[in-house]
Amino acid sequence: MAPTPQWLRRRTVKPEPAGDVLWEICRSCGERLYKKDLAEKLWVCPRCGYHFRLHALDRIALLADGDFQELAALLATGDPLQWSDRMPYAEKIAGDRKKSGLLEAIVVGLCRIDGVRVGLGVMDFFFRGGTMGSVVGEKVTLLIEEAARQRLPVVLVTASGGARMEEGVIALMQLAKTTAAVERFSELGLPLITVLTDPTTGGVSASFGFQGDIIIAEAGAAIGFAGRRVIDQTIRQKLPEGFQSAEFLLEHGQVDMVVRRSELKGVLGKVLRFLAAQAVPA
Amino acid sequence: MAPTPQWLRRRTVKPEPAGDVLWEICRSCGERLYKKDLAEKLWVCPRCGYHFRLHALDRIALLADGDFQELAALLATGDPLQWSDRMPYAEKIAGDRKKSGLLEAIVVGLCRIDGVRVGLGVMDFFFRGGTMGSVVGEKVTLLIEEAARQRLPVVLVTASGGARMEEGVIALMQLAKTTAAVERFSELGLPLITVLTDPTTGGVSASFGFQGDIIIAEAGAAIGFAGRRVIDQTIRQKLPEGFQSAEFLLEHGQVDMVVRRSELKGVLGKVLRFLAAQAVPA
Amino acid sequence: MNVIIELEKPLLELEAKIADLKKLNETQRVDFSEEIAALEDKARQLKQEIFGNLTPWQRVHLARHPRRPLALDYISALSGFTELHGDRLYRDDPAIVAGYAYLGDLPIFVIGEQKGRDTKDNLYRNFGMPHPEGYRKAQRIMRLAEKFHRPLVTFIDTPGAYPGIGAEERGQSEAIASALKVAAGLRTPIVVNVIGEGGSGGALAIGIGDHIIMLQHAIYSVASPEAAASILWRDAGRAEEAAQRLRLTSDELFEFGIIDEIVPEPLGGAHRDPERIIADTLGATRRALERLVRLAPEELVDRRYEKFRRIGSHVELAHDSAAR
Amino acid sequence: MNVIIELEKPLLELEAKIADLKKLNETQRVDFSEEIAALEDKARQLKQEIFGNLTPWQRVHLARHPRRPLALDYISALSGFTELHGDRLYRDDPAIVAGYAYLGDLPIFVIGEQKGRDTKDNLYRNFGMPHPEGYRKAQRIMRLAEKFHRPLVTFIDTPGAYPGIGAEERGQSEAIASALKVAAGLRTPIVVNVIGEGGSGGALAIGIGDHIIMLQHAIYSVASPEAAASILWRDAGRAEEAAQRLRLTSDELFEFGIIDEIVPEPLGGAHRDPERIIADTLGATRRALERLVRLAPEELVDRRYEKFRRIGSHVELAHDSAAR
Ligand SMILES: [Zn+2]
Ligand SMILES: [Zn+2]
Repeated sequence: MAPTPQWLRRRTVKPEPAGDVLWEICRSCGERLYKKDLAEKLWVCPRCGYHFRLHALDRIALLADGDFQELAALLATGDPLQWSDRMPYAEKIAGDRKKSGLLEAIVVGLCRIDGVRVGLGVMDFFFRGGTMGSVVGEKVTLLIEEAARQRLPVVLVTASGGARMEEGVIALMQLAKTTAAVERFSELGLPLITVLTDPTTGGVSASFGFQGDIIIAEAGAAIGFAGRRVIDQTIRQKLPEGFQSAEFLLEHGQVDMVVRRSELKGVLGKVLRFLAAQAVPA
Repeated sequence: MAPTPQWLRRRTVKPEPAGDVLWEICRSCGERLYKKDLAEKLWVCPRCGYHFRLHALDRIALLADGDFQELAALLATGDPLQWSDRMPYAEKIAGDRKKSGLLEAIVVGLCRIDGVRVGLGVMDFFFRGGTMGSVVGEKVTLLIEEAARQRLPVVLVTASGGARMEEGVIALMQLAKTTAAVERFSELGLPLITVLTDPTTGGVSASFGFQGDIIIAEAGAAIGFAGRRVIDQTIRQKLPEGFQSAEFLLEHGQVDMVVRRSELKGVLGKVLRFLAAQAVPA
Repeated sequence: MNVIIELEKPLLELEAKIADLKKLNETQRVDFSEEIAALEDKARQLKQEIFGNLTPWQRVHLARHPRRPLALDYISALSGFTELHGDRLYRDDPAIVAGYAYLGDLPIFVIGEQKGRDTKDNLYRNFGMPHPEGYRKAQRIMRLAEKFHRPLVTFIDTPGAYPGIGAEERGQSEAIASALKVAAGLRTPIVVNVIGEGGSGGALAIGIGDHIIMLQHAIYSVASPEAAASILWRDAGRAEEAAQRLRLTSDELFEFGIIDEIVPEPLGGAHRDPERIIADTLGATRRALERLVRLAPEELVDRRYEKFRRIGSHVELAHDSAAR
Repeated sequence: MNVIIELEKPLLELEAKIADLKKLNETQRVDFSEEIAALEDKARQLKQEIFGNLTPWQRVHLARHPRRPLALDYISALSGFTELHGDRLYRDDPAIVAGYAYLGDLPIFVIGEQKGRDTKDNLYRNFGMPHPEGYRKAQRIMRLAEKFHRPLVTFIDTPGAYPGIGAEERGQSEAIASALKVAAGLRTPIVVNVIGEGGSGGALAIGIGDHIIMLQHAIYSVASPEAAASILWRDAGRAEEAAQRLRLTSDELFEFGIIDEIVPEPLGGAHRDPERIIADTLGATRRALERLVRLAPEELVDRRYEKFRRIGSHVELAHDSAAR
């Protein structure tokens, strides 16, 4: 990857690396990989092509040209249910903040992708499994509203286990809130492009994830509404090969294309330039 | 059926009855039925419930309250391809005119159904298999245009073997023409209700037949795009039970309801009154 | 097994006894009035004891009570209901019923999630769990309501979307996401009634509206307690605990500002007086609609936007190092 | 077996001979110029003999020639083509390809019916016969074109809709009917190119537009000759006769006012000079678009209405007894 951009260096909180500092095991082929090499290869296994889950900041560094102007950076959950199970929800959040260097499961802001100005939101599966609670819903909505004001396209990169249980029905309502924002944005004739990465399920796939005008899936990503475990437990029958993989969804007509990580920025740039090109007089 | 209404008596051409004058054999159960009884029973077999194909004029008599103001009554085909095979197309037409008492495979006009004023078009399978050529396309279009002018709902009762081969691509273009009329009509917020009767296939099912806001299928009707024979010849495998029946289509989500002939007028009246009722201020 | 059925058993027995006595009282010459009065008093006490302080888990079971009125009970109470079938794409989904009807003299379109009354019926209705084709039928009906300027009334009662192979293959994410989008921008009034169980995206798919009514003992949740427990702790057996934590009761949802109105139920639940509950629910729906039909479509959609825009709970930290 | 392949065999042999001689001429010291000139003369004569007066049935086979340029050949000749997949409902149909590209510097959406190049490819493409999901993908792309104010360009090349069980189960009537309706009202310019075979509703589904271009040796018909013969005489074997009667050639369609422009092909067919044919077709498309993009959407849709409104052939009789 390129040297750390300015916007990233400005962030005061840094992630605390989990597990082995130097080595990483490929989930798909079992290969032991040197982390520094892996980062250079955009976290794609050089042996089998497996796409590792990417941290939001790494994804932004991958996609944004130069600067990234973060929005709503300091929003944090209000813990509406005052949830607590094995530990208080607030503590879980604090733990994930430390590990991830993020305040929540999404980073949103304005930047250029391959020269085109966009609103960009990137979810982070390492923060509470990328679940959507009040803050994710609010930040997606704020991003879309700001992009609407500036008449910019929006790119949302999803990675999510669904709605955040610890915020109960208020988390569920973030589907409605973000949808309302997408619908209003869409009425202005502005494009939403979604990039579904591993994994995208539940409330995020069932709201803005599948509301894109163009829907791109990252190679090998697991995408669906219900998680595999829930389906297994409910129907207890063998799942078809490749079930819920990006490629499976392409065949089933659900996504426009499946793109490898190395090509993602190029493809996004192409789509964005096409949609931004001088249009027929309306 | 009720005594012959005035509008029907005004017609100078009368159909020449085909086959046995007194008796009819049920296609479904084989029962020999007295034609006069059968007509009283709306041409539904009293033994097995089979719905005989209905002549357009009988259908209009069944649906219209009192008067029916026919439109474009004297349109006849221009025979654009000057078609001839075992005999000239013009002769085939002349033969069907004699047998059916109709000039073409559809009758269109204005009337009331259960008190609601509508534009009504009824196809006749006994005229060239209810195929759509220039005249059917033109009459459907004229009906929709007139209904649009008067802001009336339109009810189209289909019965068709598809596009009329003898008019070639000009017949095909009637799908485009009638569709354009439906689309413009629809943009005015006016309702189109289609009633698919036995059989409705090909160009008619693939245009206005399935463009209804509400789609009603008559019980037992065969409905589809490709005819059974063509499918049989192409794929040579066993067809599912009830394939292309009205009930099969209901299960497959294609039609809103399946209605018995005796209930059709009542159901249409109900739908029409609902759609004509005082609306929310727009 | 529904825990409410066990709980209400002594009460039902006592009530049967009272009914017997009342019959005797009418037909025999002996006067049982005093005994009846005493038993009725006892029944009132018992009812209070049983239902006066239900746990969230018990309330979940009350919302799932097999005799609780279902969507079609409400819809059939409207005049002139005509069912419209199918998504025009793949299949007619019996877990979602839809059509048109009149609420008083107001022509409306309706959509409801329909559970079964018995095992056979439940297999047919897939226990009220829609497939993608159900959400797509709902979208079709929403668009009809918009085109013909009729209000839309929905009835939510589902454990959630169906976690099955076909449902995933045919894109239930897309189907729900699109239903939400259509509802968000629909230029006609929408009144939502949560009548039983409101579970996850399967509920919300017909849950975006201008006025959200909830029955007192209905539940509405980000996921069914079983699913939530499975997601949170990989143990569906801890559903009772999840029910407790999820804050899924009508009073809590009203406090959160998620719902706009609660229809009170008799002590013991809606199934103890279905007719009244149905009338009250339709009455509340009607009052809401009478207000909403006066708004211009643009205003309606704008207010709906603001309504959902507000929902959330977040704070702004002073600095991102506040995380430390 | 394609009848054109037999017909063109002597010509191809002669041309191979000429090519050989030319090579010899360059490498050897003997001068073959005269022989070459004579053979080239003969080839020209032969070509004229073979192709100068094709029967309609032979023209059907020319339109189906295995080396004739296919939709993706035209689409790939555009700059920056990106394929977009799927109907978002059920499946991605390989018989219809769609996406966006640039025609010169004009951003456009494209939809094409795609046959296979060989047996394996044809099985994958279902011989260019779409399923309902193909027409539904087409509708999705049409709506994208409208939303983003980009013109739509289509390429027709199909024997027709697929007569199969799944296609009927999933409502191919509805799928075609809806595609027609979307195209009829689409508020962006549409240019249609009939490049090979235009058969029945399967062709028309992407055939409603503002300017209809047809290649000289393409065919466009209410049904494939085989299907028409089967429908008319219950005998697909009489396809040749049907081809003769159906009036499916470009000059006849131009006379009928069904198409607006013919792109001439070299004697022998488009496959004898694919590059030129593709360039000419895209050039014609571009000229049409340059004119169409200047129209306001309302005017565009109105003109499209009038364009199809006119098509038909009927007379008004003096009296209905005229039938006698
Ligand atoms: Zn690997
Ligand atoms: Zn019978």
